[in-house]
Amino acid sequence: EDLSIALGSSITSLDPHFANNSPNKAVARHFFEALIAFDPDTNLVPALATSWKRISDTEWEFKLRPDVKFSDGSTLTADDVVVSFERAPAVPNSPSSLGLFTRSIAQVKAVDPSTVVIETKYPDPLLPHMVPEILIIPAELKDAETGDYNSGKSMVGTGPFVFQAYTPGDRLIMKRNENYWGDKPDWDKVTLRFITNEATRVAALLSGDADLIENVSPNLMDRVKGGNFSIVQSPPALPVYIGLDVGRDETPFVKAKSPDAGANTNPLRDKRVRQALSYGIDREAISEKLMQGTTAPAGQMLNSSLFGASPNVTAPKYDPEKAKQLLAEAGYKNGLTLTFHGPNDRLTNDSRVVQAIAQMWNRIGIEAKAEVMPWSVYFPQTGKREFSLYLISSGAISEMGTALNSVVVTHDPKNRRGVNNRGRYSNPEIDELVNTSFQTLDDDKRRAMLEKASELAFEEMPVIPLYFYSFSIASKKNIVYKPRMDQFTLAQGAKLTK
Amino acid sequence: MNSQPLARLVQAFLVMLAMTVIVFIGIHLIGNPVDILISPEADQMERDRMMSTFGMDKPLWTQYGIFLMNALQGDLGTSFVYNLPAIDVVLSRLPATLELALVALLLAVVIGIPLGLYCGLRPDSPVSRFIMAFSILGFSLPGFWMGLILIMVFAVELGWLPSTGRGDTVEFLGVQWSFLTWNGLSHMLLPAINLAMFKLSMVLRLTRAGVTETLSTDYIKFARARGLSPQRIVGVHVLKNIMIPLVTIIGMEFGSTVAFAIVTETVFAWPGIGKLIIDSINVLDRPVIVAYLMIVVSLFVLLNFLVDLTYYALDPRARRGGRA
Amino acid sequence: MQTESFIAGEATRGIQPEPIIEARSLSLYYPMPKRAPSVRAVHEVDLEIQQGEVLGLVGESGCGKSSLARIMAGVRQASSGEIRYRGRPLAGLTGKEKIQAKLQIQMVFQDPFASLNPRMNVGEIIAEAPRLFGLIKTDESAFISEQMERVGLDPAYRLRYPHQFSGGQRQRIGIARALAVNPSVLVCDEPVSALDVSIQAQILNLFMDLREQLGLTYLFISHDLSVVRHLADRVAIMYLGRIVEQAPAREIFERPNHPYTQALLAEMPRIVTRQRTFSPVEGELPSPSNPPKGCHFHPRCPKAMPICKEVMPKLEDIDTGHLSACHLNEKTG
Amino acid sequence: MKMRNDTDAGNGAAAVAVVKGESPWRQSMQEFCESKTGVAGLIVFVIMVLAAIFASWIAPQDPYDLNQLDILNGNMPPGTVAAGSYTYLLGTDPQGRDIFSGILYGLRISLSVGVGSALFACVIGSLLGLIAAYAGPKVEAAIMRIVDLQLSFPSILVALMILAVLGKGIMNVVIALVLVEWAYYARVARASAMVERSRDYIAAVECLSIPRWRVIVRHLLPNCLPPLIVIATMQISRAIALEATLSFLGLGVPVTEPSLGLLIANGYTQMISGQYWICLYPGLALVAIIVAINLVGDQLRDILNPRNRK
Amino acid sequence: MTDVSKHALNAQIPEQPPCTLDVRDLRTHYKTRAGVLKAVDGVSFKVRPGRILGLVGESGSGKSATGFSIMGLVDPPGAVVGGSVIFEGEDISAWPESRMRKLRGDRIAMIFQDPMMTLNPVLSIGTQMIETLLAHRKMSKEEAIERSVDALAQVGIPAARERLSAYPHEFSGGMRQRVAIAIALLHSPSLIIADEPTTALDVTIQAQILSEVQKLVRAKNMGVIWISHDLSVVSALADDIAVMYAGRIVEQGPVSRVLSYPAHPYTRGLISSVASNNPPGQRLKQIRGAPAQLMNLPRGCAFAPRCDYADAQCEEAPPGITHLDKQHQFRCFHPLR
Ligand SMILES: Nc1ncnc2c1ncn2[C@@H]1O[C@H](COP(=O)(O)OP(=O)(O)OP(=O)(O)O)[C@@H](O)[C@H]1O
Ligand SMILES: Nc1ncnc2c1ncn2[C@@H]1O[C@H](COP(=O)(O)OP(=O)(O)OP(=O)(O)O)[C@@H](O)[C@H]1O
Ligand SMILES: [Mg+2]
Ligand SMILES: [Mg+2]
Ligand code: NI
Repeated sequence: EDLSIALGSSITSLDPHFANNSPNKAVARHFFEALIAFDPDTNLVPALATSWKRISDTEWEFKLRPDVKFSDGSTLTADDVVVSFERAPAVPNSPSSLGLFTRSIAQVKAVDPSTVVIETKYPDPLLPHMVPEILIIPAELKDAETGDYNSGKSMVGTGPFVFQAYTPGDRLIMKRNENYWGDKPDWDKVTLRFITNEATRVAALLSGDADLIENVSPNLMDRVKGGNFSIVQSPPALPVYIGLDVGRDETPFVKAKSPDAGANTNPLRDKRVRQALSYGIDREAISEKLMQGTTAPAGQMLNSSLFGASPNVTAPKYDPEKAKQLLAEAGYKNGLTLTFHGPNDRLTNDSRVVQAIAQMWNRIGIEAKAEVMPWSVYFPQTGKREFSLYLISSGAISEMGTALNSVVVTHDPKNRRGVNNRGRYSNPEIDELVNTSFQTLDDDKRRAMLEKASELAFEEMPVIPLYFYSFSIASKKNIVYKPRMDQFTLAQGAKLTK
Repeated sequence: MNSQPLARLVQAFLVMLAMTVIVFIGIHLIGNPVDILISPEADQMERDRMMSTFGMDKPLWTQYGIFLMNALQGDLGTSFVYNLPAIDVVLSRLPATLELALVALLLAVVIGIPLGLYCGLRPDSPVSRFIMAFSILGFSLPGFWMGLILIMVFAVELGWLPSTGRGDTVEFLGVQWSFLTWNGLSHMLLPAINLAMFKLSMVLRLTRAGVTETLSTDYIKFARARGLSPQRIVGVHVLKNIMIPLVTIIGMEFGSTVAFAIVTETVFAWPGIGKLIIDSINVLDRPVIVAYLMIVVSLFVLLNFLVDLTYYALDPRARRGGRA
Repeated sequence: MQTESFIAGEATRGIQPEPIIEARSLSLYYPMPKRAPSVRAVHEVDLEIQQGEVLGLVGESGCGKSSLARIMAGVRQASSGEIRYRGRPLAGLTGKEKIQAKLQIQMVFQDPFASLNPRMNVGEIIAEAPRLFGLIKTDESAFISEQMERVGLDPAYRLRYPHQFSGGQRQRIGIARALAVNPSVLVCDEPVSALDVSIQAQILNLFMDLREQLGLTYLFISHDLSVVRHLADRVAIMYLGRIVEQAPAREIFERPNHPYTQALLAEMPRIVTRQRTFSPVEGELPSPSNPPKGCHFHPRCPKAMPICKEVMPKLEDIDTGHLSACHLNEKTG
Repeated sequence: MKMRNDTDAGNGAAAVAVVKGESPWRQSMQEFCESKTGVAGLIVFVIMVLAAIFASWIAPQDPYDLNQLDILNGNMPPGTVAAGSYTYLLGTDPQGRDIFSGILYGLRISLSVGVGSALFACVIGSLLGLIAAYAGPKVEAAIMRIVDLQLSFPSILVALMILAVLGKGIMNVVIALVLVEWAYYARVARASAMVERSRDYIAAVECLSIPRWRVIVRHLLPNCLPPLIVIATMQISRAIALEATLSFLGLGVPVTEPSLGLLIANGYTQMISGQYWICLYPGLALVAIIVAINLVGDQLRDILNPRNRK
Repeated sequence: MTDVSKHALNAQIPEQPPCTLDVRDLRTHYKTRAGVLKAVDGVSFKVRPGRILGLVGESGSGKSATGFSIMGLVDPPGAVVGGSVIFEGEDISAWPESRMRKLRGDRIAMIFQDPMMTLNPVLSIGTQMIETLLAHRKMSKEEAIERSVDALAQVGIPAARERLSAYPHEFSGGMRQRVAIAIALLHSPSLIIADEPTTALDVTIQAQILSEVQKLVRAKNMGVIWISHDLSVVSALADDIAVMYAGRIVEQGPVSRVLSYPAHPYTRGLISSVASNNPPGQRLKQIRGAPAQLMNLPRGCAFAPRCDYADAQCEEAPPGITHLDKQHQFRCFHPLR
């Protein structure tokens, strides 16, 4: 059986260590594996390592699976692992290096051919979450260049598929790895096609060009449902939120209309304004009317099923009256004028969401304008704090600590804190909680701290969480697919119904 | 005639130079590619490292100077995104676009010229009125909209043709081509029609205008006065004369066909340079943008040269005129 | 030839010490693209026209008549040489003076269809320049009427556009436009050759009447010898950018000196009532971009001598006021 | 006058009864009216222009006022009666925007972008073209090299890059389109000015020492106008289509003030899922206006082409 | 045309050698927007072998239209609407296009006015000559080449064989016109229609062509219609002359008769307005007014508005044909004596 999958974005390289971007990582997982892996629900499961354990505060031991063969016939050894961990953060010219995942690692040691010990610089509870990001390549190929991967020369891995052909921007063809150690895929040959246009992707499914497509746009859902196809959705995971320029006294795009004396010159600095904005958003309507139910309203940075998310924080209910009241309390009873910015080519229905929210704010006495632009123009400007309110998402994250550390913790890029805290919100209490959690190895304590931090944070609304987006995957009726939380679309996950 | 190609080359060179300057300034104004490419979780060190890897830490003019030095040695830089020589990235996508544009142009010519001839010879028949009305549509319909309709009708509703992507390819002269296989051709049909529509209407109209004009000339009347058959008059006398403006226009339009392939490639997920350039603009992959423009301009120069050659072959006045 | 009174009268009246307009070794080269040899349209031509005189210029197509006419009328710059108006080089003048001098020399063109701006009506065409230079002293519409009547056009048509007129009428408009700035010299570049036979006579008569009324001086160009013979006091014959012969009209028609002039005269169109056998000059007109060495006419000349192939003959006086450029004259003279 | 009796030109050609001048422009107008399709195109064009101008009076909704939109009214099929007072004649888009109103307002934007850019480009391009034709060889070479440079860039790319630099906004789209298009006008203007300036009527006014600028403005320009008008009409429709394409590619006018092109681009995914009206009606409006302009342009070309007239 | 005059024309036939071409009451109209334009309005004449008929008239008087009507080459919106064209005894005016095609270029040949425009610029001279030959005769390419070389040599083109591969633009105007004549002569036609073939040429070159034509016509005994607006050319070349005005032949007859004793005021006006017929320096005798506009002709004689002798009768109805003698005829109520 052959399988043809239409992917929503194309990859920049086949080199598994080249860049930290989702499409690349997803595709690489057909050919390469890590020591341990996330299952579709983000649980850690054995992969090339059969078991792992912490042997000291800073040392983790991994036992390698015996008799795993690379596709060139050689056997996996601990040396391969060492080389892979060395190469991953050091690929030259990488635009977004995997070094992110190895920063706490001091050393990777091959104790014996089937045992690897990873030593961290400081106690790192998150190490097992990092290890799955580093895919293992054969030690001989440590100097392979990007070109060698694209041509297939260096596409030597242990994964369920072996490389056949690659046309950049178009397709990648692979065959089943007959020597695969685990469950062999149902497919003899798989073609991954890169079709970035969502309508075209659906057309490919409808016309039979593709058997399975990822990321079906909500707008097209009806059509797919109407046909002879099955559609499945990943758990809502990708958080989408509104960034707020709260860190300074003047902000370019929010002005108060005759504010009361003593009101903040930057209305966003007032917690009540931020809450009002949040109450003014009808998250349910967005989910139903614009997203066809593919989103879940969000009240914090992570879906409550994930580690560290607080069960006590729920998405604020739409309440225009309360919003107006809060605005008045804050000293802006005549309302505000503001411009809400967003991208138009990045997130699903991004420009529609921006407009819809602006509409809703108009109903609570705010004169809101909406403006969208291409990501390439938009994104750098968000970093330069050129907007006051802007729609943004922070990739798929599996754990609350990382999420808060990136978005809410005080901006301190030197120490990798608050890297994406573009609004420059600062709250020492949250900083403290998040920081300690990173040094706490006990998961229960850690979870409690993070839940506390999240509750604190989203009472304050440093950013306005909107919704969690879930990817939809559509396929022919005879294929079953379980979507993954990390939103990788993997051919090995597709099964043929008997 | 001798100085002509040389002048062209110099001109093309200047165009390229001007273009690179524009691209450098333009991208500098839009933003820093590092900001887009870098992982959101990256820290300052990582950012600094990338800035220096891409050479973005130097002043713009220094960057441009370095680019020029390398370009003179044939190195247009390494793609920020693909980590491959930019020129390779572009060249690897070029055949797909070229063959699409060629097939589109071929369709335009093969369909457009006979229809145009017919309309020119029988200007008052209902059929040619219909054809002319149709050509206005071909002129007017925005490409992306027509592409969608084509997909809807032929791929989705009727299921006759595949909707997207490039079909099977066969290697020929070291390059992968898809027009050599049936599957490849069937994939190419819809995008090619989409891309051809505008050119087809143009060729049709040009042909008709040319025929109308040629038919009214004295030499056609003289040919009739000599008792030549209508077949010979149309097939040789008229056709040879209208070929001259047609070849010029078609040659020049090939460039814009390549450019407009951007839209068609987006709609039909055709893996050509059009899609590449859009993607590259989106992530500000400057080396690829520069390489793309260089290659496109070279293509233009080459095409103009070819058009000139055909021109010399077709038009005796040009041929000897230069020498006299 | 019965009536020479007209010419005689003019001649005695016209001769003055200083010519009204003169050309001094004028040349005009058209540069050709692609390094082809440039076209020598006019080659070191000397010409003078006395006040009130009609100088006829005759030559075949492409010999440079129009080019010379345009230089004389100031439409084109000569490559070298100079034009003098009443003894003063035009190039030396500036400002108002220059405009005044330039307005004194006006031109009438061959093609009555191309020489009128199709998007202006007759009144605008005629009055544009006089209005600009403040030459209209009275009411503008009276001025236009006067100008139109002078050339035999009904002033009622002043609002019409050129396309509503016949060829002959257009030529009249062109003449009216030129005359509206009160010129003293009129350069006429084949003004009747595009007109119908029956209209030619009307326009030629108009020229003669105007000359009488306004005392105009003409440089009158034509390829038609019989027209020139009728109108001109003096005739210059041009061949391939050079003047090969120049003499009073009677002289040239009675005693043509240059073999080319003789050939032209032999072929001069005239109505005969008996079939004629033609005995034309053989050979084609050479290209002005690549003229033959020596005397340009030698390849076609029935009397060519070896020296003609080598040396370009000079235009020399062979009789009072009769200039000719032919080696035959040297031998005899 | 003596000559009047025998030469008065009146009698022969007086057959053409009008004494009053019939200007070439007016004559062209009359010829234009002889083509049914041309007139039909003109009528459609005029109707659409009027509809665009009076959009705010005709349209039941101001589709650009976010206050009047509600996503709860999104994706309504044509004919739905809204909670308010009016009927959504042509349905709504996902934003709850009345498509009919959207088309009227979008028409306004599309037309002003098309006409505006064509006009600006025409003025700038023709002026440069005329200057190139009439000024010395150095100026000419300089201008024409820039034109070549401009024309050797694919137009859509230029527009893309300019918009990427300038950002969105109607004015920026117009600027981009002007920068893309001026070169066409320059080339055409120069070509026809080269032809015109070699005609004798130019020599005649030069002979009359008429100042250069006046020669260019009063004599050259009006006579170079016909081909310019023809390409201007064609370029209007090209500009409208190009703007639509840019909007489709994500650059173009602001989303909250959609042009026809943006309406189509916004609605085209819905087309596949059966909500055809979002994309279809704006599409039809776009096609109608472009076809109308092209019909007018065709007819203009036929009657203004010097070859087709005596 | 009246019955009497038709009868009179027919009556002449037995006395003369058979004519190559006999045009009777030919009418060609153009249907234009502004109305019907009668470009040829009842034209009758004969052409006999070995004789040249000069057809003169002002621009737009219908000379070319007459020529094209004979050839069957009137393009829409024009059409031959009446009369007969009897060529070598057969009425060809009703022949279908396919049959006419066989005739054209073979038995009847035509030469056009503008030598720059009559040859296809993108085909070599040889190609255009050979295709003309092959269109009418079965022959090998070599034979065709030989034949073409002969024809070129005949009209005085040196190095004819090499010149076959040349293109029109490599020839001067006079040579191109000679090539056109050579093409017309390829099949030794019995009738040549020459439509102002020397108008665009210089005097010296015109004389060359005229002498060439004179020789060939005499040698091959062809009938020729020589269209021109130039009375002097026709007077020197033709045997007979027909003067056209506004779509009608107003006077025709032998050249010597018509030019010496013109009967029609228009003919006389033409003759006397030629500069060489007037004493230098004096006002020319001119015909007043402008040429008639075919679009709206007066009811009566088209020339009446310009005629010094016109009276009420002239404005009533057009004059019929009057025969001065067997060969000389005119249309005028007030012939000059
Ligand atoms: N603008 C130009 N550029 C190049 N060559 C030119 C130009 N104008 C005229 N010539 C050439 O210069 C020569 C003289 O031209 P000119 O028009 O003066 O001749 P002419 O005697 O007036 O001819 P005609 O009787 O045909 O009007 C010709 O060979 C012509 O081809
Ligand atoms: N295609 C046409 N449509 C309308 N009228 C035409 C057409 N062709 C010729 N005519 C008219 O027919 C009349 C006769 O034209 P014709 O060409 O026979 O004149 P001519 O005597 O040959 O003139 P010339 O000396 O200018 O060649 C003219 O009035 C002309 O305007
Ligand atoms: Mg001339
Ligand atoms: Mg004619
Ligand atoms: Ni005399």
